Amino acid sequence: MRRGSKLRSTGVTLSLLLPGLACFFGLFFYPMMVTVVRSLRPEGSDTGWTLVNYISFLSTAKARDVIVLTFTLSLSATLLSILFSVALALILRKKLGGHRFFRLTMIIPRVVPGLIGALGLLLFFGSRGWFNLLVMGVFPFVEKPIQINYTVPGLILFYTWLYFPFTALTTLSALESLDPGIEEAADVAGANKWHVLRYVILPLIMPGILAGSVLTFMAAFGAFSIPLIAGGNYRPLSVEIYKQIDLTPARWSAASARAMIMAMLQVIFLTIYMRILRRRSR
Amino acid sequence: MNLLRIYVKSILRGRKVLIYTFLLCFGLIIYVPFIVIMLRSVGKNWFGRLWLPPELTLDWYRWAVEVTKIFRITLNTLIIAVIAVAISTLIGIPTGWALGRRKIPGKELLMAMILLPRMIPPIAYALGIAQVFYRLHLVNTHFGVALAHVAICAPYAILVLSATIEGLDERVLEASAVCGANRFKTFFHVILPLILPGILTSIIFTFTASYNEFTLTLMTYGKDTVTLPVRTYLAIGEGYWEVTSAMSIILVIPSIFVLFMIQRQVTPEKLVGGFKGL
Amino acid sequence: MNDYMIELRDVTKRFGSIVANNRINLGIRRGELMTLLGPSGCGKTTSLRCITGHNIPDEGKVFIDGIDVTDIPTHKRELGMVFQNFALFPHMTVFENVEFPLMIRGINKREREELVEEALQLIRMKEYESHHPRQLSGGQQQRVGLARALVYRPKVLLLDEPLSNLDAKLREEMRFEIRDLIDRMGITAVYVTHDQAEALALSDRVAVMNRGKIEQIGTPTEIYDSPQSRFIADFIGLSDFLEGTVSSIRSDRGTAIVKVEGLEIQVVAGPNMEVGKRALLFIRPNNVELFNKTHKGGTNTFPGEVEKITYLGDRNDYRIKLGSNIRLRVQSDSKVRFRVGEEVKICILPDQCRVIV
Amino acid sequence: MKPKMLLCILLLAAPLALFGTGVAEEVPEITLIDTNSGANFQWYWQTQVIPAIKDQLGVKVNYIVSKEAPLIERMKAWEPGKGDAHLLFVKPGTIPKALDGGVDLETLYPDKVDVIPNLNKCPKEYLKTVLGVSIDGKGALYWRSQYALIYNSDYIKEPPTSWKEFYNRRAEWKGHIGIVRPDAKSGSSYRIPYSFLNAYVDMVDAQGKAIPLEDLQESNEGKDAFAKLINFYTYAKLPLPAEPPNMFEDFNAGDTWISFYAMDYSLWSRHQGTMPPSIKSGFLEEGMAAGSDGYLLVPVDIPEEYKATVYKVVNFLLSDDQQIRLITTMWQYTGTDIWDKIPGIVWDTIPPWEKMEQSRLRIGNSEVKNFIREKGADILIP
Repeated sequence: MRRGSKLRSTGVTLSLLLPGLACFFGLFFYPMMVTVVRSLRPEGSDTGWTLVNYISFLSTAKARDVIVLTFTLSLSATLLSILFSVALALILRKKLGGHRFFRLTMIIPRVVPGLIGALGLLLFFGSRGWFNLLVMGVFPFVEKPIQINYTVPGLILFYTWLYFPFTALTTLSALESLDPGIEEAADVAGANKWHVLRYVILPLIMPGILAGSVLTFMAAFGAFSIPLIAGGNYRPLSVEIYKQIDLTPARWSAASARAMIMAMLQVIFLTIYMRILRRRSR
Repeated sequence: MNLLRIYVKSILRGRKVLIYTFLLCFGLIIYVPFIVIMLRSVGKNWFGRLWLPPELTLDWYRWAVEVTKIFRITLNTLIIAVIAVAISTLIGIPTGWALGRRKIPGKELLMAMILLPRMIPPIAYALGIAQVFYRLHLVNTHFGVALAHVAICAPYAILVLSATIEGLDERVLEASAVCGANRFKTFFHVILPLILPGILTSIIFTFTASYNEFTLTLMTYGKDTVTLPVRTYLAIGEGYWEVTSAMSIILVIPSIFVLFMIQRQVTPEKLVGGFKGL
Repeated sequence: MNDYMIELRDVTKRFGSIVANNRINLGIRRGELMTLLGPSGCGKTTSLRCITGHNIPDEGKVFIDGIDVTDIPTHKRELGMVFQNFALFPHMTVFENVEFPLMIRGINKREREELVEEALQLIRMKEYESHHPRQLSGGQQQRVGLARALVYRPKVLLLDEPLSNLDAKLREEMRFEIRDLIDRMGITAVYVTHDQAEALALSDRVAVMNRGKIEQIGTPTEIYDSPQSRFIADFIGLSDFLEGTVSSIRSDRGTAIVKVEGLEIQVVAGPNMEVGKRALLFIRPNNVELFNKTHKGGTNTFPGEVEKITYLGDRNDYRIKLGSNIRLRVQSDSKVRFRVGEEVKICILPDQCRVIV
Repeated sequence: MKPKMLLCILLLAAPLALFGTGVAEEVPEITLIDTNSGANFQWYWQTQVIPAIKDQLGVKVNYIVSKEAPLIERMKAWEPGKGDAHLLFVKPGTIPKALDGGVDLETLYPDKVDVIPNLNKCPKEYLKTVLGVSIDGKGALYWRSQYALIYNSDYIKEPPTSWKEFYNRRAEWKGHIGIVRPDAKSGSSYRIPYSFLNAYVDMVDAQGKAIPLEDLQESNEGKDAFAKLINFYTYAKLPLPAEPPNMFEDFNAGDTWISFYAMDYSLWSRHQGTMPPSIKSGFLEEGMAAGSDGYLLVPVDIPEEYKATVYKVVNFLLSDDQQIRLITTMWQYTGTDIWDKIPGIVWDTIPPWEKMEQSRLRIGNSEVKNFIREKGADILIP
């Protein structure tokens, strides 16, 4: 009787899990395996095994450039997001007038489709956009418009614009869940504001910042639509992958091999990052 | 570094002017792109370096409606989003229930597995999905594109719903049983109302995710299932950024609607909750 | 230089329309332990925060050691503070917590270590120095909080309800420990609490606050024995209140007679008493003696009837009905017991019976 | 709880309401699939041509934009007589691809001249082969597209008239020459370098056969041509625009003064107010690459009853009215040789066809073209 009910219970659990598992295997695991297999097949063939797709990509100097570019973009954007988010969160937690409005503003880049944001940024930072009009109007020594679009710093800026909310939100919520007494304690003990930030607030909200920055990093690392339209001469891995299948005839194997490299890089990096994070929060 | 220190210090000291300068810049950098798009969408003969367009026109909007069939595309996007949301929610409730309330050996691992799609760049499995969907003739169908979106949306739904269901008070369910409600009645009269806010959060997240999804759509769309982000992408490539801007303005309206819903219904903390967890 | 270590002069602090501190004047002498006592919301914490600088008074000035600190930021005020919820830095060890004020002050490593060791020894927490706060009990955490507040020998130690997060038994122990520590350090201390027993046991002087104002400042005995308002009498210790009219005053003996529902009660004469005016009598329940009905009368001895008895262990708490309409609470030791409905005689000690006008 | 419920319902019901209004009434119509038009011609088809067909022929045209590969895939799957794309508008290259893929196309010329009399006005050689692609009468020529020199007359009063002049005067316009990246999707990516190289070295031999790339790179002229090309790119507006829209942004800002691009697109943009009115076009005498000529095709496997209507539509599209409209609205050379019927004013804006045809360069060396597409980014981007 008992064994029967236990079996039944397992059955119920399994059947409850079934949709989730079906989704995981059908829409993620199986396609992922298809990509793996495809990356090991010679181009355009359904039989045979080869590593040539990996080797032919990795052995070029371009591969290194692309990987370095991908990391440069995503890490710089992450770092910039952290700096910006901490400042923003420190301000917003004070609940100044209009803080609700700015809280709402903070999530806009996540709600509005990224491509529209990118289009707006392209227009704004373009050589005849408002940004350059302002700069050239304010600083008379700037004679030529500053090229921001289609440069690496410009891309980093775009990435940050789009993906900082992850970091900002977690930072803000970490900051707001902080016991105000702890800051007062530091304050009374003789710490000035900078000390309080440096020795008390930052170490305490670090887990929150890191958790958010992981999200920012992942989004920036996998970013596709933005570099596709705003990358110009700079093509991170995701665009490099897409360009392979955008050719006629499409190079599925080459694209798959690059995708596998990208996925592996991200997983490796995340594992290291999470380890640091865990050590930090311990 | 020193400069940074001085700046941070002055922010900390609460110098209102600096703080509001910072906030103003922040607000500008977030909103100005949309203002610029707005102007571009109604400007004509706007050449050289001018702050404002010399002529106003609604031609680009007419073009967006007549030529790019923006409403048809909006409809596509909404159909796909609704299918994706429905499937994700239907997956999310039972799976969230199992993960939230039932004893499962290796639950952590299972959760990590279900969230794995969020750790891998979408383009990696988008390639696989495209190939599989080609074979199954799912490419260029609303259902197919929606199904591809589910790959991204379902983990969201499972995450949000399992957290909600985990937070259900066991005693309430026991109380319901004590009151004589059977499982069916308990579900509809007690559980469902209790997890409804969670379901709503999940719907908003999955809807936003699907509505804005680009990578997977680009791999699985066809001429009948062009969605707004894909159309925007194509339009940016085609030139005529005036028309693209007009399309973008039309496209951004539902997003603003969603934003206001989020603002009313979901606190930023909840939003973080939704984004949290890898 | 005046002899106050801390002085609040006409301090007023408003939060919106709420006046949290209304023209507070308070002087705390060097080496004294002053308690701010009052119910929650009375403004005691606001006053404390005016001293720390976490609140800036809207009007008035704050002096520490004779210096006007009203506009000086907290971290330059040289204070030590113990918090209700301990407020230890969760990411630092016990040692680092105690070391923090020294590190901030840029004291060199060796000296720092010496001072921290000393402070930890003082609170008997030496062996816990590498623990994190969450591994400690509440009492231990509070001791670390004390060490952190005292380690750099501040001018003033502030304690904001330091014991209210501890359980009852520990609270009493810590009370003495704190008093002992403060005595040894000879430091000026301000202690904020809502617990009157704590205030009476610890303080050199007590300032009782109510609705943003200080109602009375005095030694614990003064506060307990001669409260100057019904609020204080009610707030501190148990009190019976009887309302009546003054029927005669004998200023030569310093006594007066107050008539309450037909009973003539002799009381200590107060300053503004007038014959015919209403008077509020206040009697501590343990200042009433209870006898059996055969006891022969004396001053302020009246017959009554036991209505209710509550056993409190070391004493009994009686509700006695006097005459037709007066009910009095009486506490006496538990050796003699009366039964419900028994007729008794009570004697209100005349020299402990005061009038609050 | 109530507002949340309402919200849920709204979220689910809104698209359904749209569903309801999305159903169209049943009207007989033909489907036109277009894989050749850019944004400008998509506008033209939908706002000008299709309404005209409906007005004058009473035929409703269902206009669909697609890409070549999915179109051919779709047609391959047709059962005979069940095809649902009745009229195709494609680039010439699509014709052999479709035929190779087993999709049969009606031979319009000369078989259907009786139902499409306007076909006679099309130049016969364009119905046989074009740009090295064999047409074999399977398609009707709707337009001829041409790349041209595009410049802003506010900055450039005397535009170059040859590639050599352009190259020699490059220093005058340093940083203002608009060149799209060689690996861009746009056709100008390879047409610019191809046309440039062609001015200095022969791409095809006397028999019209492509000269192997290796020989080109070995020869002195070839080496010289490539060196000049690489040098030329360093005078471009940098960084090179990734796609034409970026180049046009630069044009509109006044940063780019001169470029080489599809003539119709540039002029029409000027007309629409999306490019400055000072934009003009010119031609370079050594040769400018042709754009994609547009052909109308009729698949064999569509239901017979549709064919008569489709031919009628093709004939209408080739009618003088429609062709004149094409050149006067879109600045695109007509598919029919009706030069004398075109208002003279047109030639104030664009070069006459006879003149343009002389410098019309067919990309005959696909090896060079592919080389530019694949390796161009590595060697040309400064």
